[in-house]
Amino acid sequence: MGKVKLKYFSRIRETIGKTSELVEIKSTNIQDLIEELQAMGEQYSVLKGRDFAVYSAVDQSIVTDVKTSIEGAREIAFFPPMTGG
Amino acid sequence: MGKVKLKYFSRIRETIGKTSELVEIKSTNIQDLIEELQAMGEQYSVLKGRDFAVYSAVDQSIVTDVKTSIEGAREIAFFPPMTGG
Amino acid sequence: MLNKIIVAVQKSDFDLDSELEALKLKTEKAGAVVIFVGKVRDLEDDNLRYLEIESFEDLAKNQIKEICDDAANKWDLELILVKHRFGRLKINDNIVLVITCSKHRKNAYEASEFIMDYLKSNVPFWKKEVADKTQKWVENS
Amino acid sequence: MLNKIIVAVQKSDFDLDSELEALKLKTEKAGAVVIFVGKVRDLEDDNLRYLEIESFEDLAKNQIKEICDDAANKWDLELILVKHRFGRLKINDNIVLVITCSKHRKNAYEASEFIMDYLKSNVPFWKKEVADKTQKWVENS
Repeated sequence: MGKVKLKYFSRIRETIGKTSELVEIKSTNIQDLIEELQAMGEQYSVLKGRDFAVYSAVDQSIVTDVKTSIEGAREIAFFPPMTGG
Repeated sequence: MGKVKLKYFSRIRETIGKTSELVEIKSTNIQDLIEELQAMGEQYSVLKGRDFAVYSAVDQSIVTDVKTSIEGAREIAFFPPMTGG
Repeated sequence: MLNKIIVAVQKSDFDLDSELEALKLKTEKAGAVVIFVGKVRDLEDDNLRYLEIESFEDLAKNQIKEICDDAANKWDLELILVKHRFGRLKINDNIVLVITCSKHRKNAYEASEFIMDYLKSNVPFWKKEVADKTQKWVENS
Repeated sequence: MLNKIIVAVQKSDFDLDSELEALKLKTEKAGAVVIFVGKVRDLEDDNLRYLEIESFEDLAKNQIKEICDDAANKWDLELILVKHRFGRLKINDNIVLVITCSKHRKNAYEASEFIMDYLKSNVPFWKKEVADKTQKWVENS
């Protein structure tokens, strides 16, 4: 896969402690990526979505199916349910 | 009955040619009053509501039943359908 | 219960920002503000020169107050404001302003529509469109 | 077809009167303007110190544009404007402005509600309420 920019927002940003980071990944879909990131530390378990739903956006496109391919993606964002308006 | 102030609005005002007038009347309800006013001139036939619905307000209270009593009324207004907003 | 109902029937224009600032001071616990502005529009097939709005002022004010009371009973609102103009107005001039403010936006939307529906046919205003080729009293469709 | 969609995701406040004046120039044949203003409200059981709104700016802007396109396809509208703020806001500060303008007011009302419903849960903004005793991320109910 190669290097991907990961972005974190809201509660996920707070738990992971970063707004973004550049990471070398092997996974080809969101679900596998979340598993892969667990090796980077305890705090990444927030991405498993046990306390609240975790959404992701691949290259600025919101993804609802965690099996969606991320091959070739340059930016992947993770965030909790949106609360605009 | 005695003297009553009649008020006219919109198309009715234009047809009758006055905004208001003080008239000595005998009728005790709206329907009879409209008949009674016919003696005052051709233009009062507009109140019969043949071309459009005619509404009235007795002492600033809109009346839907033409049989409503007007005894003791001081002001009676006639107007076409309202078009506010 | 709601005790903030503001009603006016006036010749002068209204100012949205100052109305909004004023209502905010009375509605600190409400987050939703729905504002309806009715404005003079040009005609489809003629050029409007002006719109003349005639009103039975006192009765109009009372009728509007009644509908605001009804709305206040039907929906949980923090504030209702209705200002309706009369006189000669040009294209794009404001005609009517309805502001409803509530905790939950659904209430503000519904009350606003309810008030506007009522205003159209139950409050004594009459509009005459004076255009280049025609001149006619507006009829409710 | 509607070609007047204005979208902004911004820190700065907006000004209702100037937005209204600007839109009027583009909507001479439309008489109905529905404006929704979402503002920061105080808490029921605590004193809000401020609301912090975080945003994923570019994505938020694109998501809002998409919903505006949807609304433009569903309803006959003359203009849609959506401005959403982010950053630190105090009680009564404006958060979001949605303006819909149409010939028939029903369209403007329905489109406004539709856009607001969508904004609440499909656009990447997150709100944190920082109050005297508590501090928490807002959750959709």
